[in-house]
Amino acid sequence: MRKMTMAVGLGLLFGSLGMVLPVAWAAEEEIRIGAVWGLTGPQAGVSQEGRRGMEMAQDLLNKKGVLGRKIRVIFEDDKADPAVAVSAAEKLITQDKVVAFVGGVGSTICNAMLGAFEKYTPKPLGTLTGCGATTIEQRFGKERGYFFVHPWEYYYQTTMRDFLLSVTPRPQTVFIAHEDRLYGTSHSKMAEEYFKEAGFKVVARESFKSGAPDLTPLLTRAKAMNPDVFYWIAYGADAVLVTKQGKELNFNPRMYASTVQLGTQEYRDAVGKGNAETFVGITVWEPIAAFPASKEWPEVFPSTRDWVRDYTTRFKREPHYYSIMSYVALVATAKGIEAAGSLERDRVLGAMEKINTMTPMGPLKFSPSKFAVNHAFKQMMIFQWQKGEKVLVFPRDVASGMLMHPFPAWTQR
Amino acid sequence: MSLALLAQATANGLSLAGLYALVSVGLTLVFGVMRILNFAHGEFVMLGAYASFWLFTLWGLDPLASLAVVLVLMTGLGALIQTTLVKRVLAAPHLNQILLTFGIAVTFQNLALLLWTGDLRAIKVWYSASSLTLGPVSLSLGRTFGIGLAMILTGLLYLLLFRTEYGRALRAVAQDPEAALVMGIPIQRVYILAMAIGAAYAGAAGVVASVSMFTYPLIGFLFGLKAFCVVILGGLGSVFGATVASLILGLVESFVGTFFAQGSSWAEAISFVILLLVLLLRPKGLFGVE
Amino acid sequence: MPLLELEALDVCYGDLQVIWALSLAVERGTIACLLGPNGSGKSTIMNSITGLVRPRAGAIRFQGERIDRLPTYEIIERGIAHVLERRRVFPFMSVLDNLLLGSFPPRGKAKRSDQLARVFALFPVLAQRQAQLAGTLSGGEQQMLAIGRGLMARPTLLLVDEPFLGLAPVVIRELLDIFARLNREEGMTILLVEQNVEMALGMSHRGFVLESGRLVIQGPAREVLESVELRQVFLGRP
Amino acid sequence: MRRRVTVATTGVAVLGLACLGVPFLLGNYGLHLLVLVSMYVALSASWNILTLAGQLTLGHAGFFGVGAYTSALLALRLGVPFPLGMAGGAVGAAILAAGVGFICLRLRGVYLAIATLSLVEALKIVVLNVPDFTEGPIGITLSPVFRGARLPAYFVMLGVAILPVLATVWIKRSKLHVIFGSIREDEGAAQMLGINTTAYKVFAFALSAFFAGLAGGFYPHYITYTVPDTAFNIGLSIEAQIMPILGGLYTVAGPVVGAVVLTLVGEYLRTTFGAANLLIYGIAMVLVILWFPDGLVGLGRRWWQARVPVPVREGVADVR
Repeated sequence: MRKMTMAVGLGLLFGSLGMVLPVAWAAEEEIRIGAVWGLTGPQAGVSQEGRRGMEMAQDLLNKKGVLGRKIRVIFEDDKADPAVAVSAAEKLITQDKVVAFVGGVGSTICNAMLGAFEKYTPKPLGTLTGCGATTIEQRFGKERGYFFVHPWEYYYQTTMRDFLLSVTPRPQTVFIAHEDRLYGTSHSKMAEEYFKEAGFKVVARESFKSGAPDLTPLLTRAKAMNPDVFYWIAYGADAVLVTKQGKELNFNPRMYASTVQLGTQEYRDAVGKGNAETFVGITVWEPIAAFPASKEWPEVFPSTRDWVRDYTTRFKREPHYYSIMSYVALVATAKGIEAAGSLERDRVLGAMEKINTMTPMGPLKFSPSKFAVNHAFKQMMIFQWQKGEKVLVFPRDVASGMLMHPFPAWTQR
Repeated sequence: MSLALLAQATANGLSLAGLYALVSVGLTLVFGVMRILNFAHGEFVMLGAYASFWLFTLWGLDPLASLAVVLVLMTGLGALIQTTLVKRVLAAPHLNQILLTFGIAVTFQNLALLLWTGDLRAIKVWYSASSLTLGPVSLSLGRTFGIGLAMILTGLLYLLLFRTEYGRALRAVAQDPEAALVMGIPIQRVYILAMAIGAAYAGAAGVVASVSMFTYPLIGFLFGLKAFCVVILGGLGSVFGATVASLILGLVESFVGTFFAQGSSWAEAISFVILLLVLLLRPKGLFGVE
Repeated sequence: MPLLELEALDVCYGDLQVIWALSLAVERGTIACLLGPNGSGKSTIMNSITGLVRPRAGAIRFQGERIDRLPTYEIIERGIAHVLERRRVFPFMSVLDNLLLGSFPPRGKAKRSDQLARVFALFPVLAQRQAQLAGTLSGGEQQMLAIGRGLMARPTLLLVDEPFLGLAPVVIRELLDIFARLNREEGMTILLVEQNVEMALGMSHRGFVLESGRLVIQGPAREVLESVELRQVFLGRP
Repeated sequence: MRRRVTVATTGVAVLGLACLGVPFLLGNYGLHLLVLVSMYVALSASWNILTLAGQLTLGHAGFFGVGAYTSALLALRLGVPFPLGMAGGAVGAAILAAGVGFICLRLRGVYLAIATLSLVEALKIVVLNVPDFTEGPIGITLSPVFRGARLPAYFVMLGVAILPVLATVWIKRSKLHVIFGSIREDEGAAQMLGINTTAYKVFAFALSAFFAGLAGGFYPHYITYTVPDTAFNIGLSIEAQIMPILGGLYTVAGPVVGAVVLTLVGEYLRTTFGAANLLIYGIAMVLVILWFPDGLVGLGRRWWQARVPVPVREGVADVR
């Protein structure tokens, strides 16, 4: 026992020393970018999508190099655990000496990580894809060094509200269902508020356990209330279940509506082509909203069509919205560095604030949002599944087709 | 509440119960025979679901047909895990056993993640999102397939336990392993049999999941925790208890979710409360004996 | 050649040695008993014969063949039945299921119905209670079931661990009679562990006395019973 | 004897020096890891206390979470400073645990383990579903303690970590050692000896949860944010159990060694193997249980001492 105590002491000592010794022999050659993603655990799927986008951007940028150097993205796993995300962030700052943080998924993670950034002066630069919660915008938005490329909650919900207002005949009642964690709860609260203001009757706002194997009780309940719109805010697994079980229960609201997870390849493959017919979802980007190549940097920001083709050839799968968000985020950061002509933080962020270009995701320009200084990609769209393909139906100026309404009953097709 | 709604909620509850039963019957058998709480049991569900998915995607094998293949594969996997790993901690304290099986679970989860990505997978066959309409009640075919499978497999397990030589041996080992040893029962083989059945039944639940819902690398945890509740509520080691507990939890969750506002988010907590209350009155669960 | 032969057996639980260099032999067709105070290692010897405990050193031979490295089920298959201490019937199984389990080994299974008839003849009460759960039987009936279950495998050697513990005198007499009959009618070899020295030696041909894991006396039952050393073991040394 | 005392003194001195001195040499990353190490020491050492009394539980994430939420809510609603919040969290967790201990009195072994495991899930669902009180899934944001400076935060967490270790030493030296041991070995017999097992079990629950709640009480102030998923994270329950087993169950040093080794090894794997890190972790866990069933302290003992009685059960798989 006593000897053990000593062993513990020695272990601690050497263990701690081991941490001090490998302090950064930061190679001057590369420009290091930190990327904290949930590569294992519940966010692994989305994280892999985001990682693909960043890898593609890295390779493309390195063909020419940035300031004559190579970009090296250091990926760290946060296991979807905030404490681990803080570890990863601290390591990237102190050991790897990264120039900026790019990417990421999950508002909880984002909150913890940006919280850890607070004590540094200057705060690390970040081009962040994983923060969508308005609480984060309120807390960290005023910091100029944080560039947010994920739409805030209210962009989603105002878009959905405006869309519902444009539908004829206008739906009267909405049943809102949401997964019971931050994402679903925060969005659905906001949705309820906006919908009520706009004169819709929200018959219920009910939560369910994220990823639960069974949503039939909730759907049975919703069916009994017979709403015009069944609107749910949840993740991909839940979207699959709503579709399958809604069909099985022959639940026929006039409209099935959800958010961005309804538009993924994963979702379409899981439910099958015909089953999502006329379902509508909100999206920040769709390949069909084709944008031209950038005038300034066509080699890294080609037209949407070309980018999607390159991505699909390389990874043998359709791009996810997280793939393009993280792609654009990394390229924008690199272009900021290039325009600044140095790695100095304030110059880089100044240069990034000046970016005004076209990207495969749409026009990129950082501008203030409700609380944040630098935010990009504010416009959201509504898509609808028609004959197994996504058609943009709202707003009118980007629409690629007409809305099919109302939803034809399950038994009538 | 209308009668139609009541009927629908009952149907929903029953189909959920079928899934719970499929998962937990094997778990309780393994515990009954070896006194091992297998934390990797949920991962058998996950692997079964992936097996069914890949057999369908690569070779177009319908889940109804691939079920047989999955059962065989999972039986083999169960036997392999038993002989190479679990066998070696049988005499160790419960804690070590929990950790070993937990380590196996983490390994399988992450192996699946690396091999098959984190994408959601599901099988689309004609019966996967369709239903039978009986008056006001819609019966999902995929989930009815689950109930049917649960009934058939549980029935088969009963036949095995009460009508065969090895079934009798299984029961004997569960009641008194030392006495079973001196009956000349090759106890290690009985252990392998139990683990193989446990894995195969979980794999069958996975097939149902791949058809009626979906699978992804972490889906095992979802089922694992609920299966623990079911087997503890029913009484560890009692196949009958697990069946009854599945029914109770399936129906309760369905009724709470259907008839109460915010019911779907509370349903699970209510399951846990039921579990704690039952344990308070009967520390060995409803049908547990020791 | 003796039927069962233990040679220089050492048995340990972890680092705690409980049997020291023990050798003994049981001749075919005899009844032998293992005696000794509590904790002297009697049950440990029985358990090491059927492989429930593995000896650290030494050898166990049955019909001339070494069995100490065989798994238990193979030892049983060679013709040894072991009736454990405290009966250990399967409480939630019927009497019949308990008996059928006794004939799990192939040698028993082959003649299952004959054996069943034989056991029911020896213990008529078991025949009456076939369908009853074993856990609901009385102590004496459970002991009969445990012995009957052992007999179902048609053993050559029957090991019985403290069969009379806590039983009424009437039942004990009945069991004594059964053991004698088995030995006489079937030539069955029996090794039993018992606390009651006089009773055990009275029914046995040969006696072995253990003290603290060592064999201290062995010989024909009557001689052991009359030996001075026996008193020393049980009443303490002068 | 004298030599042993010298060795012990040296050991404690080195340990103390390491804990107090080394952090000054570390950057934020190293300090953050040490904070996490200390947090896990607190969890694993406090879990070990319950195990000393023979209670196999998986509810530590629940006690941690109650500590975290009590402390965070005190700060949010009443502006209570964090040291008081931590105390409140610890007391809250202890009260809850005493209740749990009382309710689960008759449960044994894996029944208790699963009951406490489902308690964690139940607590999480409750916190998620009473948003008016707990902020629900939105979570609670707090301003960082010490303006985010890691060094003072580390010393607070170190203090939190030392307490359950000291408590273990105290238990081992007092008559509690014998009492807990007898409950662990045979509760019925302990009762027959006139030991009020109820009281002692409830006490063990409360004491153990107190420390877990203390660690939980500091955590949201440190990370500056808490949501139900991170406060009531079943992973914490599992870690709190793995660490003492890896280190050496029932010992003083075991939980400490386990927490230090596992946290650092986990971090090493995470930074080295990327997406495969948990796969390697899982495989390592299996191998450790197979190869070092008595943990690192047991392994060390075997090395250092020639002969140690280690009970080996052979033949029959004794399973109860």
